[in-house]
Order: sequence, then C-alpha cells, then structure tokens
Amino acid sequence: MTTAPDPATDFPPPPLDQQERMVEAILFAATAPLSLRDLADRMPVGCDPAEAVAALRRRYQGRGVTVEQVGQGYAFRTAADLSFLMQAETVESRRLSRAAIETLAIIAYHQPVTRTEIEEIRGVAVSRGTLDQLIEMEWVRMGRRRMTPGRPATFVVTEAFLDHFGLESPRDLPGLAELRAAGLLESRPPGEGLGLPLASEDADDDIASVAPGDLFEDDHDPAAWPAEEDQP
Amino acid sequence: MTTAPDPATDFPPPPLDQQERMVEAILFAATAPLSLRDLADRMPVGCDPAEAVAALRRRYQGRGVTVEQVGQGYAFRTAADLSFLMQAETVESRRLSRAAIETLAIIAYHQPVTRTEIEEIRGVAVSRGTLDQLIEMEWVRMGRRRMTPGRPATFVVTEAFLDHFGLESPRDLPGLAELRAAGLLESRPPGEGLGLPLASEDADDDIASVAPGDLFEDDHDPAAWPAEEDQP
Amino acid sequence: MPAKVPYLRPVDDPPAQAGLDLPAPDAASIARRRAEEALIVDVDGYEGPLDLLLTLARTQKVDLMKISVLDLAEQYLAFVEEARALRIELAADYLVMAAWLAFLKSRLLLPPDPQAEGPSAEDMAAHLAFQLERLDAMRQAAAQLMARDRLGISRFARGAPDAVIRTRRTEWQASLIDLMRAYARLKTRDEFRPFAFDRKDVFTMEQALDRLRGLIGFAGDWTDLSVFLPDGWSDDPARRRSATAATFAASLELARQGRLEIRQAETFAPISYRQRHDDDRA
Repeated sequence: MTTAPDPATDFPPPPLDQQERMVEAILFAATAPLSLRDLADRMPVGCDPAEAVAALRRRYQGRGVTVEQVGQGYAFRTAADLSFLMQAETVESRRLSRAAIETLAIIAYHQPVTRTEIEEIRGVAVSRGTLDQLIEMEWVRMGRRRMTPGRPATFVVTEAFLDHFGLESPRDLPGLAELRAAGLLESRPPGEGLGLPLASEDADDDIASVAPGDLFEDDHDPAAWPAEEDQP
Repeated sequence: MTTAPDPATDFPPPPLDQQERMVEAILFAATAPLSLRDLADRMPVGCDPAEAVAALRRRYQGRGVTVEQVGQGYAFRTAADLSFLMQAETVESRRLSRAAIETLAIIAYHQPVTRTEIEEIRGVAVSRGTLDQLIEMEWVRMGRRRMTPGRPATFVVTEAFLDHFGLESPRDLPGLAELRAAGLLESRPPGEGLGLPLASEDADDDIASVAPGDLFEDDHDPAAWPAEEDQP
Repeated sequence: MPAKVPYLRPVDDPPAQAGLDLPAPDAASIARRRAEEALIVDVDGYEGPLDLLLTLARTQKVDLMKISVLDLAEQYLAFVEEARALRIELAADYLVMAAWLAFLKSRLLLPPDPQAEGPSAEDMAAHLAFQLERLDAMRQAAAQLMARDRLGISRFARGAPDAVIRTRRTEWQASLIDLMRAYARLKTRDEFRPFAFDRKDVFTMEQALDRLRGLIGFAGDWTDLSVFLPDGWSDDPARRRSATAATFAASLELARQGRLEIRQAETFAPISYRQRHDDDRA
C-alpha cells in the first residue's frame, strides 16, 4: 500500500509483528470475515494488513485454527481435520410408543405378517409412521410378499431386533406361561379361553409363521390378563 | 490423568502437539470459558488437557489473543492493550448504579457475604433490585447458607464475574492482600455490638425471601471457589 | 420501609418509621403544608448516614483512622440542624444516627464512668472510624474493579464462535417384557368386560344380618361364630372367608344394638356369641 505523504502518517506505522497481533485480535473478535480494507480501516494509519494477514496465515498453518480466505474476507476457522471436536452427540433414551411396541410385538409373534393382519389384531389402523419407525430402527424389515390377491408385503423382525431383545430366534419369544412362571405376570382366576383369532390362522401360505403363535396354545391357563398398570 | 485399564483407552491418546491443536480449536470456538473437564469430555479418550492448555498458554503469550484462566476455566480473549482497535465490537454495557457497583465490590471482597453484612458495610439497606440485577447479569450468585440463626443466604461472585473483570480467581482482586492486612475484610469488626445505628437492622425480614438460595446449595462445589474458604 | 437512598423531602411526607416525635398531620394541615412546600427539595444526596459521615470525614483531610470522631459528630449534627432549619425532612435513618452521635458526643466529653456497662465511648468511636474506613476501602475497590480491562470493553471473546453441533441420537427403549405385555394386551383385549364384582361367592352383610337376627334368639349360651355360617359356605375357603367376615360384621352391628354379646378368649381365639336379654342390661 503506497500512500501519498499525509500528515497522519508522520507517525511510523507499528512494526509488522504488532500489526500481525492487531489483525489476530481483530479477526478473532469479528463476527464476520473482514476484508483487507476493513482491517486497514481499523488499524493505525500506515499499516499493511495484507502483509500482516499473510504473516498470520503462515503462523496458523497447521494449527488447530487457521486463517481462511472467505470471499474477499479473512476469518479464523477450525482446522478441517478437527471438525469432529465441534460435535457433541447426545444420546436420548426414549420409550417406544404404545402403537409401535404393539405393532412390533405382533410382527414378532406372527411374522411374516401383512399390514392388514396387524390391523386386524390391533383393531386399529397402523399408521405408516409406526412401521416406518420400526423399519428405520432396523428392528423390522419387509419379508416376502404374500401370495394372495394384491400380493401384500409382509413384515418380519430383523437380526438387530433379536440382538436387542437377546433372542436367538423369534421362536425364543417367551410364552405367557413362561412369563407367569417367572413371576413377571400375575395370575388371575381361570376364565374362559381366549378364543382370539390369531393372524397365523389365515397365514395360509406360511406355516412357519404359525409357530410362534403356538406358544400360547401350550398355555393351559389362558387367563385374562391383569391390566398393564397392575403388573410389576 | 491416570485411568484404569479400559477397553476405550486401548488406542493411545494423540500426541501432545495434537492435543494442543485440539484444545486450541475447542477454546477458539467457544465464547465461555471451558474447564479442563469440559475439554476432556470433547477430546479423545486419554488426552491430558491440562498439559495441552499449559503449552497453549505459553504459545499465545504476548500475542493478539491470549489464553486466559477464568476460575476453573480457560478462554481465548483479545489482548487488553489492543482494545483501541475494538471500537466496532465494544458493547454498550448497561450502566450500573453506584449502589450496584459497591454491592458487587463488597460481595467480591467479602464473599461469602450475607445481605445483612453488605448492609452493615454500606450503611444502607440493599434494595432487592440491586442484588437482582447483579444476579441477572450472572456476576453474583447465591452461596451456601450461613450456619447462623436464620440461616441467611450468602452471596458470592461467579466465573462470569471473573471473566468480565479479567481475574483468574477471586484471590486476584486488586488490593485484596492490603485490605486483608488492614483488617478491612473482617466480616465481624472489632467491637461488635457497639450499637451504631444502621439501616441493615430492619432488613432481617428479607432473609426469608432469599429462599432460592437453596437451589444453589446442592451444586455448590467448594473446590471451585478456594477463596471462599480462605476468607473469613 | 422507606427507601434508604439519600433523600430530603418535603415535611408533609411523614417518615414511615415510628419513634419520631412528629405530630401526626391531619388532612387539612397536609394540604396547607403541601401548598407551602411547592418546592420539592432535591438534594444531591448521600447514600445514607454513613455515606454522609464519610463525606464529612473527608473534609477533615486526615487519614480516616486518625479522624476526630468528636469533630465528625459535631459536623453531622450541624448538618442535620441545618436541614431542619430549612424545613427539610431527613429520612429517619439520619435522625437515628444524629441521636446516636449526640449520645456518643456526650460520652466522649464526659469523664468515663467506671460503673458503666458496655463498650466505652472510645470503642464506639473507633468502630465508627473503622466502618468509615471500610466503606471507603470498598468504594476504592469498586473503582479499581471497574477500571480493569473488562470483557466486551477492553478484552473480547471470539466474535463468531463455532457452534458445537449437537447431534441428538435417539435410543429407543423397549424390553422383552414391554413386548410381551403389549402382545398380551392385544390378545386379551376382546376379553375385556366392564369390571363387575363377581357376587357369586360373596355373602353380604345384609344377608348375614338377616340370618343372625333370626338365629340369635336361639343362642341362650355361648355359641361359636362358625355355627352361624349359612349352609354351603363353610367348605370353600373363599366362601367361608366371605361368610365369616359378613357374619362378624353383622354381629358387631347387633352388639351395638344391644341384642347380643361377643366373647373372644384371646387373640385369634374363636369368637362366640350369645343372646343378650333385656334384664342383662340393667
């Protein structure tokens, strides 16, 4: 920067290392990238921000932050290889919604099961979001299509599901009798049989799907279940 | 930082110069001071932020920005001698009343100090608004309750106070040693009960209104404020 | 409580603190004096009596520790007198301080009374001097504090901090039990019926009362409770429990009415009844 003789420049400009400090402080405190002109405006008369910036960039080479050119301006930026430090992952633990857990349970016990079957068992429509969530969680995936009119898709549980619940196979899903024996469910005086039509009964083409449901047929005390709230 | 054998530490921590870069990036990116613990939480397992911070402080000595210690934390701040460059950044801070400034100084020098003690020193009642303002500015917070009749709340200064005034710890308050040597920081002056009439006498009923101090009691970390123990 | 900020105010605004021998102004006099005192006195005030004392002390131009408290007391009292002469009302604090200083002054002037209890006049004077010095020290400390290189004024934080990107990962929680319960809930949903107490095995107290009323007349001597249980209610444990409870409750009611007596030898021993006759009541 050559300047015409000017009364203001009678004072010699500060030495370059001081100019570098100034640029360092100004860029640090600035809220947006500053151009050389911005810098010159704020530094004492006679300073050469271009040279100071160049010196500063050399100084910060390879450091945790670097001086980057952004358009016409300069700004401090975190070194690209350290960007991972600017992330903090917070893990939030949330309980599955009732709809999701019920849908999941139906798929686990009746797989492969169609959406219509799930809805029959639940008695309410299964929202797209619920299935999507389970699929996104990788606990549920699509199985073979059912060879019935409309060839509906079926849903099955995944390896990740088995991992999460500590099961080797869907057949390991405990039956009611087992749970009751473990003291996890309270007994109630015997009532009538469940008589609940299981989806497996109409799973015409997939015998395997009936198997998990069979667990309940072993249950000689198909008592009414106490309300969920009563359970420990 | 010594850690017990841990599968997570099977990877050796990054070399010190890399840790220094990491601390540099993290501190540059933050506005509020970060403690060694904050840093360790964000750095890879096995890092020693204390050593990295020490190295970083040496590196930035005399530069346009420096690593300042603020209580238990560290932060980059522009060098004070360059403040003349910073008009653009200067924030018009809220004007504090004389009462607020005096109250702040009394809390800083006498902490932990009760409202009654502040009133004794100033000779006038502390208006609710004054303390509220200081607390709202986060320069003052409630400390432990004094174990005297009425369990009055005490007030202490915060890390934000230290940051604002460029103090590493409350021990660094200007003239603290002289004031202490002159006996001017003793909360119970010689000749107690001399009957000097002071406004503070009718402020007793305000103690009950300081109940929120309870909120602060639990998270009060005595180690964080060594000065508190030192001061009478 | 009045504000403790320094203030001098028109006389028609009586101090809130009691103990001052000012006549309680009636409405008429207030109106009259308000008219007289159209001038609201606004004095560059002091922050309370201690502040005023400190200012006065400074005029002595000596080290605060060497201050003459006697002179100071006189200066203060003169100030208060002047304010009164100007019909400026000082806040109660100022008057209380004036009274205290007048007391101190008299104590300082009189030879010490060896019989007097409490602190000596010298101690009181020294304490006042200490308080003035301490207040002065705190004011200087406050000034030094405010003159420091303050953040946002002399020192600055990073203007464009990097935001720490907080990624939120949701971990869904579901246990096998949750799964089981959900399935059980579905399987048993159709079985659901509104809750109704099954009365088949319940012997009500009304039934027991009817039965007991009828039978007690035959119990001239102590008769065990079990005898009163209805037929078919003593074998099944549930039915027996219900009938026993109802009968016992009914017996309490009849005992209250004075129609039978109850006897139990000891805790958990059998309970027996007999009819109570009118002649027993006497």
